[in-house]
Amino acid sequence: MASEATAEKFRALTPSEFFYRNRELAGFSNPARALYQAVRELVENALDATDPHGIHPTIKVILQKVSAERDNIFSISVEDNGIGIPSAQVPRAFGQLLYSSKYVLRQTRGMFGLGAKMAVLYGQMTTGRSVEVLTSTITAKNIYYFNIAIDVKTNTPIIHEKGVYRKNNGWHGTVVKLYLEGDWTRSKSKIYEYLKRTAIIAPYAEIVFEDPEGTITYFERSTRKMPPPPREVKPHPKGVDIEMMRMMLKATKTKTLLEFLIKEFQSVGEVTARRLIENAGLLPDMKPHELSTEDVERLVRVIKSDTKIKPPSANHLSYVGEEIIKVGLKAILKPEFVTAVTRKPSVYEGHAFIVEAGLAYGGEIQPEDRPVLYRYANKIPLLYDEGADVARKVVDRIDWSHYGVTFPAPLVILVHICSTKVPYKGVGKESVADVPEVEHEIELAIREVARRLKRYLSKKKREREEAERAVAIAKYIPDVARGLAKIVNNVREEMIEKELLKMLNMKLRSFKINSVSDVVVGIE
Amino acid sequence: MASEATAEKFRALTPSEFFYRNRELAGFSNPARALYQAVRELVENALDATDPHGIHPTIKVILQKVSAERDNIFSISVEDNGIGIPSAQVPRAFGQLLYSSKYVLRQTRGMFGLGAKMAVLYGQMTTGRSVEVLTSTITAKNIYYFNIAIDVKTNTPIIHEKGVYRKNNGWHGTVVKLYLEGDWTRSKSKIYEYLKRTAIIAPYAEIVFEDPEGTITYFERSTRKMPPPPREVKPHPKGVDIEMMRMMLKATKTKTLLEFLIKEFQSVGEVTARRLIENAGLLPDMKPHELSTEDVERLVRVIKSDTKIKPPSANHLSYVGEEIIKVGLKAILKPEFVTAVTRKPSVYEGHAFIVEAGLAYGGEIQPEDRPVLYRYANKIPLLYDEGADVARKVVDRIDWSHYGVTFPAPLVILVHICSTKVPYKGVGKESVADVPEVEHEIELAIREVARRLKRYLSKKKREREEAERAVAIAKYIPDVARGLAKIVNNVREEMIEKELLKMLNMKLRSFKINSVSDVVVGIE
Amino acid sequence: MREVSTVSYMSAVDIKARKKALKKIERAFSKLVKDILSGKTPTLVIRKRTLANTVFDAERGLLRIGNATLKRSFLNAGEAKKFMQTVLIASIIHEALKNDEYPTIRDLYYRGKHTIRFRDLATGRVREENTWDEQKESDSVIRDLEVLIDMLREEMLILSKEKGKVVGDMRIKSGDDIIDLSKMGHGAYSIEPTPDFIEFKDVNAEFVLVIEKDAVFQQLHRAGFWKKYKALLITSAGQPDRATRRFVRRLSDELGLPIYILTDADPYGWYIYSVFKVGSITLSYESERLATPSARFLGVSMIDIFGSDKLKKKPYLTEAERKNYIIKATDTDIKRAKELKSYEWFRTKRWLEEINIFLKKKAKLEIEALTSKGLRFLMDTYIPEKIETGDWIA
Amino acid sequence: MREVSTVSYMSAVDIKARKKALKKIERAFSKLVKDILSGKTPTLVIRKRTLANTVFDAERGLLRIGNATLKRSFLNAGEAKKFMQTVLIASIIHEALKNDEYPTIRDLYYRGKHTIRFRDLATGRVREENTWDEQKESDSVIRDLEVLIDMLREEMLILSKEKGKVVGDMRIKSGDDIIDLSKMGHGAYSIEPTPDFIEFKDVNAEFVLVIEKDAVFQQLHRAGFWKKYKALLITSAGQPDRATRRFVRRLSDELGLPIYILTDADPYGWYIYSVFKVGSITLSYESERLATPSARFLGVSMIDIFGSDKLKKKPYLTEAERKNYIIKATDTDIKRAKELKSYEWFRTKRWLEEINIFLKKKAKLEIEALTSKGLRFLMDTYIPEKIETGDWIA
Repeated sequence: MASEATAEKFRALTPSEFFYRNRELAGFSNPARALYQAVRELVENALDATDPHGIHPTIKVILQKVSAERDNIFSISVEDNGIGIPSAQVPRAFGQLLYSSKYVLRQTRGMFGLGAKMAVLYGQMTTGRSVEVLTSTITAKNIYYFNIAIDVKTNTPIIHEKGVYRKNNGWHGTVVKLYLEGDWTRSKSKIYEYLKRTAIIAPYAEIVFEDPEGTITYFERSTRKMPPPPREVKPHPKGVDIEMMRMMLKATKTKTLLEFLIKEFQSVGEVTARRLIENAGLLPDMKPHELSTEDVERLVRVIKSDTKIKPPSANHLSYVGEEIIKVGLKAILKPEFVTAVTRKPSVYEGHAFIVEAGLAYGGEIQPEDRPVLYRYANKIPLLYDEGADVARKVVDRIDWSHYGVTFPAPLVILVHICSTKVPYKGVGKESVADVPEVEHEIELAIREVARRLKRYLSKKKREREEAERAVAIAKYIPDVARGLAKIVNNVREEMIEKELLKMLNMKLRSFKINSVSDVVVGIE
Repeated sequence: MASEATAEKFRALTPSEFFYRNRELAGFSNPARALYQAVRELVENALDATDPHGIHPTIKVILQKVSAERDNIFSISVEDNGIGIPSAQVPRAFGQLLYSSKYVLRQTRGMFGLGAKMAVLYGQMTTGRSVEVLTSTITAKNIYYFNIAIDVKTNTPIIHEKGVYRKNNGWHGTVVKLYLEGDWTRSKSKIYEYLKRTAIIAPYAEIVFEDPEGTITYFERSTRKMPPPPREVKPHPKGVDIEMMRMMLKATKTKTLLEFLIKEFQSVGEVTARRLIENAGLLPDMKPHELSTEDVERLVRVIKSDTKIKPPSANHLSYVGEEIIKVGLKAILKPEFVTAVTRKPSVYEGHAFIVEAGLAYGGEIQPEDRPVLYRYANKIPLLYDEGADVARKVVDRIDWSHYGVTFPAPLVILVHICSTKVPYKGVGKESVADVPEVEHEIELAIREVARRLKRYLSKKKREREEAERAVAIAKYIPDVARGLAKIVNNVREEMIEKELLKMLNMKLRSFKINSVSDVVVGIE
Repeated sequence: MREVSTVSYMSAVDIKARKKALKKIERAFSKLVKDILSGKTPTLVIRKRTLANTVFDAERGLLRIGNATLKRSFLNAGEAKKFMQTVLIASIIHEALKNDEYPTIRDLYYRGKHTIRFRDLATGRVREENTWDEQKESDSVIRDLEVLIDMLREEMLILSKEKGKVVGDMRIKSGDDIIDLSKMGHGAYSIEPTPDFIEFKDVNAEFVLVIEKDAVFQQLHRAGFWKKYKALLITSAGQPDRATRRFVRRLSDELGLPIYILTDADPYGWYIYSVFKVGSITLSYESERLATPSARFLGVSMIDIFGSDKLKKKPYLTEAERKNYIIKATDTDIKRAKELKSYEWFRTKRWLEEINIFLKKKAKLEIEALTSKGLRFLMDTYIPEKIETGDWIA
Repeated sequence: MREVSTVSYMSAVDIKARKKALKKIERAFSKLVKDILSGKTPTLVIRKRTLANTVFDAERGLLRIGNATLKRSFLNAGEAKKFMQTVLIASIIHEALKNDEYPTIRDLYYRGKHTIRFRDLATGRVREENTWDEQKESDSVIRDLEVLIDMLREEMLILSKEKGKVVGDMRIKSGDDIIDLSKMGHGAYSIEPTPDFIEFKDVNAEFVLVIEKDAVFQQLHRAGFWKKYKALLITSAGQPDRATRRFVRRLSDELGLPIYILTDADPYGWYIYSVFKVGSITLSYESERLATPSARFLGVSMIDIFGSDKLKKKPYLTEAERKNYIIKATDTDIKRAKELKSYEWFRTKRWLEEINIFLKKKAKLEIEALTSKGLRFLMDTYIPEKIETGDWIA
């Protein structure tokens, strides 16, 4: 038996090799999607370098064909006025996968922290060209220039070129330029849609976009108000699994289990810590690294089932705020009515989250057969898989006629979820799963803005109705008068008409009709 | 300005940390999906350890609740009779991510080579327990036992326990047992469906499954015939991008560019190599590592646009074969009619692929409103995202009435694509994208089996028709005879009846009607 | 072509009728004008033509309109249009009467239809609206007017198409002519739209047979049924129109002839019988003049088809005939039968039995099934036997 | 109730007709039996009643059935059922004739309907089939039989419901009676189903006016139109039935009276005219007896509504009247008009103009719109003026 059995060859891959082979995991599945994804990753890095740091973003995005003959090779350049990158970090920040400033417990925009590196890698494999970076931090005296490639075999940066320039003005920020194979025709509408939705959620930013056809689009800054910056926080005990608990126990500098629980977690004071330790059958002064596998398992289980721990803090969440959402919707969509609501923080599975909803109605919005939905997670627009998203489900479930809307109607709903852990549905991170707590908050938020729309529409309607009622009577006065005058002898039509109008006017509150001919233009 | 600007903290993640945080990328998104995914990864490893090596697989899968109180913690044990794992490799094979025997250019079942390690990691984070492995290779004198955990921070294996036992019998193979949090109720139907479809595509395997409720299912071996084993091959030049070319040029031991092209690639002989070098403006005796970035880019471009290179070899592809597909469909579905076809190899974007299709009709298959589709890629059943799959599109596009099928009908279509690079649609690798070449092959394959079904159905139909035609006339004989006898004087009804039957029988080929009363039972 | 003479071609009865109608309309609307001129909200008070205001007068055996009234005020936005339409139709009919015309209800629809162009004060836009768009709107206000002035439209010389026919040994005066209904050959006399103006001269008949289906009427007439059995033969050719109903009522009232109704054995046939007998549910105000409470349902009854053990009655059809003649009841039939069951005048023992057999068997039958069995059977067995033995439902 | 006497109540003409029909049926089917007994495949050869085999005989101005025949062989599985049905219907009609009955086509449907229980030899299961399930199946073979033996169903004493009415200064004999059509009061004479048996006695009229709508007929009759203008007034009450068509044809043929047809101004009205004039497209075999090629379309024409600059003709309606009376054409109307345009007898200059105005304006009008303008207008202006000035379409 097994005469054909062959020996297997084993080997290890570096992260760069892995993602090189599986680039679609990060959204680089084909030239159209890759172009869109690269723009998006760089713009999100630019925003993350500005607004959380109190800087009003000014971002320039330039997309160009590299040469006339080869119309599938593009350069992308994205410039921001952010905090810049310390020169020592630049090579690894662009030339090493799984190296990032985003691996902390704080809400950032990036998807997997793969961001720009995947764009660099994709550019490198399709065009062979490396990335160029120009950057300066706020306090730096110099501007630094780098030309960097990724050594895929070893996952290390290769610095092709480096330059240092004295800084004369106060400039700070980063310019990234890279080359890749793309498909503009098939990605154009998605890129524009992405930028439009970004401009809506960040109206305090100024964004300029030049596309490969030379068209320049300018999204101007419509407000100077900015959302509060997110902060890094300690983990909440309910959000920690066995493996993470073990790693934290191993890494901690605290001396006892009691101290460990109080210092390394949010929402845990001494009373809570002692209760948890006792319920897990442990001792307060055990040394953290002495806990056995079984101890850890028990501790995590006790935490999960404890019902008294305070819910997680939402300090680290950067919601956008009602004011800014309204400004954004108004500036881009030019509606007749706009409103927004930011809900109080809520919790699912130990993760804090905030839901915000905006609503825009009428004006320049085109009527559609159902509400148009703009979805955001941590300020990132979600463009794909709308059908699978819980927000779509909620919007579709709502009986809009209850709020005075009958379709087709010019109605746009914006839903924003912020959390350190957004419950995405698929690996593509393009739609949010139907977690009951999140679904409930979304529904409350949407119903709130819907109620406000209803009030607006009702008032408008009431005013219209009295006028309609008056017309509904006045328009028949001539026919009644003529008919009666024909049947009954010795009565003049004009006489009946006059009396009927007098009686009608006595019933009206807000206005009067001077003459029947103001209403009845003709009888044919 | 920027008064709030804060410094960013940069750090690197190991692959294990990355996948720990992004486990949904490998399908471990929730307890239900994780349980299904773990079963699947271990079963596929078991199959990869057997059939490619000429061993008839015998696989035992046992799923158990760990204790009565905690009904969401399961143990999974999968045993195979495969080639075993060399003891030196076991720790890294189960305790280090991105370490695998599957990183070669050959068709294997695994999705990303993450396989069992993700199950180990998920088990570790949800239960804190490590994996147990018992293995022996064919030539080994011992059986090895390991208890291994993953050090997530460093992506290295931790060996908790190791044992060596003298081998008395000739046993070889691997037993893997691990513990994880799961949701049996919600994964049950998918796990059973997965095993059923695996049994269909691998009827030469024997699979025993014991589920947490104690139910034992036995898929017996229905044939000893096995598909040819896949082999490792050199890359085809058209499937190589700039980055890969650069890596190959760096790693090669060949001395000249000419030799490099001839020896490191398939389908390239001296004539082809010289043409490519000349068209790229290079010289045959350049040293491989001397090529500049621009040289490499030009060379790759020339290769992509060259139309004379032979298509890639399909030697490394392990198709299942018509015979085995038929056996599998027959054994599991018990249909009335079954057929299968294996297409000739074809190529898309430099990657060879083979499409196979099977068809089962009638018998114990339940009628449905459209064809039931079983999709496979590299022998792996694809269970999710059927709606997005190109095979579904092809099946739905076909006008089945053209093949004599009207729905509801008891029709199952099987489609199998094998390739070193299956063009998956999403990152979940659950559906195949509509690549024109692949779509075309799928259509040809399905139409071929559909034509065979049509021939079968036609013959059955023809036999039925003559009998129907005869009855369609005979049943009216009594009414015609009586009517005429009433109108016309001196004619007996029986006489007319007799004459009409005689004339009818003269027209029939395959049978005769003895008496009108054989057909007409009554007139009321 | 030339006019033959210049004399009036109108009959004397018509001229008299016009005067009466004009006076009634004028009286009703004079009061309205008086109200308006004295500042009172103009309101029409009309007895409701709703189902709820339909009363079955058990004593007289017919439906009539109840006493509930609706007040239609012109100053109520929801009622203004109907008010205008009522005035409009009254003025048009008034004019037609004065001009010696014979309008139909369709004419009246056209005469009153015109477009009002008005300004929508909320939007400022000029819009258009017709006084009415469909005939059912003008028909509805014609009915309101009939109720308001307590006159049937025929009395206002409004004509309509007419399907009813009659033959038999009887002479009548219509217009200025004497017509012998026994001398119609194979044809028949088509009843006029205003049968109130007919004068009965002399009659030599013992009963009236009213047949739902024209074709069956033709057969019986052709085969000499009315001569043989001294009958007046009438067909309503389906759902009876007002003139046929009024004609039948007068035969019953004034000549005292028993009236037998023969319809299909189905809820539709029963409803036709019911319309003859008690009146139409939706137009109960007409019934005082149009219903014939003494009418008898001769058949085809469910018991004729299936027999009855209880009544010891054999069916007229064999098993095989039933199988071929019976039609499966539709959902509408079933629904209609259940509805009939709820009407007071169908809640007699005999009728409930009839309806229950139907609901149980879910089967119906056409009169033609009996002529298929043989015209002689229908003419010389079924009808005479049923009349002689009193086998009908009152 | 008692029988009045035992004499035959059937008219003499009917008795004669039965004999003739029996003979014709027997002759046709004897040949078939002879074939069967000598081993020849029994085949019915019948002229095709298809559209393709409908010929417009321009010389005679009517549609007739062409010479193409269909061979219906009993031994062809696709034709066996129709063959059986043809024999079945013939035997039933034969029997009714012998038994002195007057069946309707509905009767014949019931009489022939029965169930065949047969074994499906392919599956061995016993199944059931009816000789026919719907009346249109039996109607179809009745028509085949009419063609086969070259006799209209009325000649076989098959009756049907009858809507046509007539009044005017004329006397006819029907059955054994003499009827004076000028003495109908406000009512009218309802034409018998077998007008071939009518005998024209004397007539004092100059033309015949056929009106599509019964209600308009009532108005004109009541207002004395036929007396004033020496006319025979006929209504078809919608789509004309066979008897009305035959009656009109005989008035034209035998009395030489000009026939004027007055219908709604729409493709449906045109089609009614066309059926009177050239016959029905689907039943062309009847036309030899039923069509009246000399019939004239009096109106309402599109030019009456819209006027014509070319013909220097002013419209009868004002702009405002048009606005209120005109109805928007439906898609079916448009489709039907386009269809009419393709028929040879509508491809005259005047008709094409008429249809083209319609297609351009997409508007139609009912006759009632003219009576709404005033009955006097219709009676004393529109109709006389059009006839006098020859303003009709031939």
